[in-house]
Amino acid sequence: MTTTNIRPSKFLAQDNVYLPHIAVIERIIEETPGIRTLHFNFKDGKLKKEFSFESGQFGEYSIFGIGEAPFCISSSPTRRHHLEFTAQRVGRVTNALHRLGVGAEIGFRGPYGNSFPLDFLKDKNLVFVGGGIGLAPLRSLIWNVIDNRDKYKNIALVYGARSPADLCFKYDLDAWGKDKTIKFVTTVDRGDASWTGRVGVVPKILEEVAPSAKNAVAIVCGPPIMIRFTFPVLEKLGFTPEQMLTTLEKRMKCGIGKCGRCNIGNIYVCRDGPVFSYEQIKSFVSSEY
Amino acid sequence: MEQRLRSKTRALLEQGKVDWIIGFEPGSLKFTTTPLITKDKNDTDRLVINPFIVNNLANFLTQVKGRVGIVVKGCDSRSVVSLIQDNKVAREDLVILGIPCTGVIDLSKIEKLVGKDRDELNDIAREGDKVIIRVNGKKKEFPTTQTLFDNCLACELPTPQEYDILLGEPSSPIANPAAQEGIKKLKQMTPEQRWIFWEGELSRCIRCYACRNVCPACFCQRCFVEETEPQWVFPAPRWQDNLIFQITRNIHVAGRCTDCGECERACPVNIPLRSLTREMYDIVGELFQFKAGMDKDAPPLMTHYEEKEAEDFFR
Amino acid sequence: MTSKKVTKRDVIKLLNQWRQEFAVFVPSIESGVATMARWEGKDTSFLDWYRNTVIPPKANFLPPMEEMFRFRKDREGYNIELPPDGEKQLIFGIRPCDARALAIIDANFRDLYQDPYYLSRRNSAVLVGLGCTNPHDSCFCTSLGVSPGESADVDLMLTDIGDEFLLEPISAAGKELIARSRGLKEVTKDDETRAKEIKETSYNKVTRKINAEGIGAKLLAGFDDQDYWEKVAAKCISCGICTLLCPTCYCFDINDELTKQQGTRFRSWDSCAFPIYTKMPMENPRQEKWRRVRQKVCHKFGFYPTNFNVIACTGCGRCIRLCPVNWDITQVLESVPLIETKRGKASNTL
Amino acid sequence: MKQKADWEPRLAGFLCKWCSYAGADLAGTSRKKYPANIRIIKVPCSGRVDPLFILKALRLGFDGVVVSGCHPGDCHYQTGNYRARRRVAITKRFLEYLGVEPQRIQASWVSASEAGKFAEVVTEVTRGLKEVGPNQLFTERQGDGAKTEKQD
Repeated sequence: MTTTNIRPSKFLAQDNVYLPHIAVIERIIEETPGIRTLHFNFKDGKLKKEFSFESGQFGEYSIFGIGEAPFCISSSPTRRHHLEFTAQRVGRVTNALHRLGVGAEIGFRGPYGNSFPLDFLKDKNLVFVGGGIGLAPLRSLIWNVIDNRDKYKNIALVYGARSPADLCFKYDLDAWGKDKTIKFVTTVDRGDASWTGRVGVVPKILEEVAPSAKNAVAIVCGPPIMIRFTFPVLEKLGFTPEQMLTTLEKRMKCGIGKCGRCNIGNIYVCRDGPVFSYEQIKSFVSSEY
Repeated sequence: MEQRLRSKTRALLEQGKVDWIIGFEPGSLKFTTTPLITKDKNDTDRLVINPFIVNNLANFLTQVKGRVGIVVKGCDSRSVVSLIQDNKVAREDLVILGIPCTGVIDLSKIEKLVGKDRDELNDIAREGDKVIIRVNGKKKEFPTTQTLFDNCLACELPTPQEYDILLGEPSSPIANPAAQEGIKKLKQMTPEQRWIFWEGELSRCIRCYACRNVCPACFCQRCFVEETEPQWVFPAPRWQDNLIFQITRNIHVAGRCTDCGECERACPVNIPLRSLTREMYDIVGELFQFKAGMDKDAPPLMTHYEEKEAEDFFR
Repeated sequence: MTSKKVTKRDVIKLLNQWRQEFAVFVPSIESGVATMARWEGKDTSFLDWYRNTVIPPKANFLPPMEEMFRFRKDREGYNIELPPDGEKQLIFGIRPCDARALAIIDANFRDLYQDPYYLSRRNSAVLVGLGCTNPHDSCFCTSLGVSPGESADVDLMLTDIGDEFLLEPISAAGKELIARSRGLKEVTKDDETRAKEIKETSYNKVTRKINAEGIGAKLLAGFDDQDYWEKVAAKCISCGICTLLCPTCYCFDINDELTKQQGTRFRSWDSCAFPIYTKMPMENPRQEKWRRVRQKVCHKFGFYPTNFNVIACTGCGRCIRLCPVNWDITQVLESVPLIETKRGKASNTL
Repeated sequence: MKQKADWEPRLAGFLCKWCSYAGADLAGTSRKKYPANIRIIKVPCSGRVDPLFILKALRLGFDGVVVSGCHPGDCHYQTGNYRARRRVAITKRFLEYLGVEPQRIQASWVSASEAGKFAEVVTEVTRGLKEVGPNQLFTERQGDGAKTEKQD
């Protein structure tokens, strides 16, 4: 695959790459008890109009006084009414994010990183494999693809979570479930009384669904353990490492390849990623991802 | 003594009595030694005992798995005992090779006395209660009271308290009152002067955490400075937070600190950390008649209490 | 323009001239710690003891802790306020190794995005180098292409030729500085010969060596040799001395602090030796010590050269001198196992 | 240290919920008079009080800290207050050595019925704090270094 070129963000505040733009939370959707999606828009009218990004890119979000954390932009660039990101409550910044209300101001720097290679995906069959909150970056691409449906061939989506209550973006799942042009499967590790879908971990269900590798690209995102078990399944189904894409998650601070911590070999996940093919990942100097 | 150490440790590895030997080998710079942590019996030929064995090797006990033969000085042996008290290591997994310690040479003191850096000196040798320095063909003599680490001069128990093999005759303390000068001076200041003193000292701190990481008593898997919810200490090096880090570190190692002085020696920016640790050592001794690492069967200081003690702190 | 010279006695006059224009920093000992500190116009006694500083001059450009910006909340929302522009610094007496180190980390701070804080200080600063005549026994600069007596990375280079310093302009800024400095004397042929000799002598005084040739490829070949890295890492205590005080280590952390109605975002030195450096909520790719030690060594001698074509080490020897357990990078580099793995053969670029 | 005449010290009180907290409550309901500037933090036992709580309170700018629990022998969890005693003792002694005025840290045993004693402790600590003045331990003196204000 060819990743999109690395190029710096065009949207710098006061020519200082570390300064965030002020953005306002417009809506909050509680996805699960620990995960919420925040809709936001820039305060500055000009930026609001001009801002652009691509699916797979991320931003550094500031909760002033608490800190900054990176999250991918989980909305699609084809739907620019507002921007969205989704955060799980796991640490200092995300705890603070979960205390925010509508109207609160946050900071945003970005967009950073590379993006899903749309040219490479064009005219291909796309297999999306997501787990839990890992659907967030995929979702940006999925809506992007749906909004340009004629550019792509068949679309399959396998999405799973631990339990029905842990499924994110239920409103999207409903919409995709109704879309006749998408082969759509949801699964949970453990069902409950009302659950009528599949039960089983994502890699297992993927194996059962068995999408064809012919002219296909699989885009995988989820918890590391899911990703680790999904690649072998895809290989078994005939996908080559070039045909598998994922986005990596690392601890980040600067988001622009300077502070050092997301370094693996000679790449920096924030600058050279976060989207990589399995082929690229296998060529990394270390397995520390 | 060195030969005996080498043959003993070799035998321990050969007979399978231990999996690891932790000792000292010559360092890569003049007048230094470096920890040797090995499973290889041939490495034991490199083991040394000399007046430059600075490190408290008990620090490495928690990171190796299996049975360990460890070389200790008096203070180090007490750190080992303290780790046993805290259930960090088991006595039966250890073969303690005790060195009756006669004190370790403080190179910074030598540098000040001679007015030259350590790498410009030709030789430093210990002869009885003197340290002989050779520099540019000249010979200079200084008493040990001027050349050993302060904690060695203040040491009450230079002979290891707990050992399986003692490599020599028990040694006696030097007990030089000059070693406590720093603390004494501080105590003569007003509270405000003292606080300003520590503000000044701690404003040099760069938060390298060498003091913590070199300390056998600091064995937490996750240090409170790394906590973010709540964030006790701001993670950047500012004196206020540096000071809170040091205060808390001292409270956490109270009853575990054996005054080995490693924190002060490791500090790259010369913060007189021993003036903190030693005071806590004395406070614990005075209030609870507790000395760290004396009795492997005694409960750790902070898990224990007496019904009547420290009563004037509560009203 | 040719070189000039100044008597040691007159250095104080020279510094005083420069002080009109710059914030002058000179080697100073503060509570026993040698650092580049603001010169208060008093004396030049540092010339007697100075070998190198404990705190590297990178601290003048990337301070241990610095304010990135402040934010204040009012009725309209958050306002962001940048700190005022810094002063123009003149670093007097920087050693060739430390000057090279700045040139090396410039690459990181210029790459893709300009780092405004570091670069604004860097761009406005003047470096006045001072050749080493008495390198430490832990120095190994000559193995990394640094000469203790010479530097192309400063604006002006000084050589101690006895009672005088030879001043050699290196950059345009250095030439201008010489041109507008008063009290400088002309240089004789003898002075120049003497300076050359002194440079050679100090070069030969550096006896510690590493073989930097192909070190990246060697490291990559041995990268997966866990036994080797565990052995190398065994005595490391994972403190931050060798990284924080390394002139070419630039990693930083960013943190916010909140006070009543306003707050500040700070950045501060960070180190890959700390487990928390890479710790994520669920997992940590470098929880184990040997991985962190490997990262440090390989980043300096492997990854950084791949990205920026230069080894991120100048052989200043601080990491060896200051290490509490005498963990010696030169010994480690010499002991990298000579194994030819598939990887090592496949790639010579690293 | 200079201080305004009408300055009132701010106190952080870590009170055991089984005794001192109830004691403070009783002091309130029975209208015992004591200075109003104490911010009470209910803890499950005085043994819960980490020395970091005391330090954090001082760092945040509280002028003094009160730790209060059940009388010896009365701990709901048998030994919590004895453990607290060791901790408070070394913390207080160590902080005094560093230059923190002894008046800033006070520990007490106050049972649920001792409303009067609670009021006395707070009154006394407040009086002591008025003698030593506001807590400026962590404020910048010369304005060098990164400026910080008291956090809140």
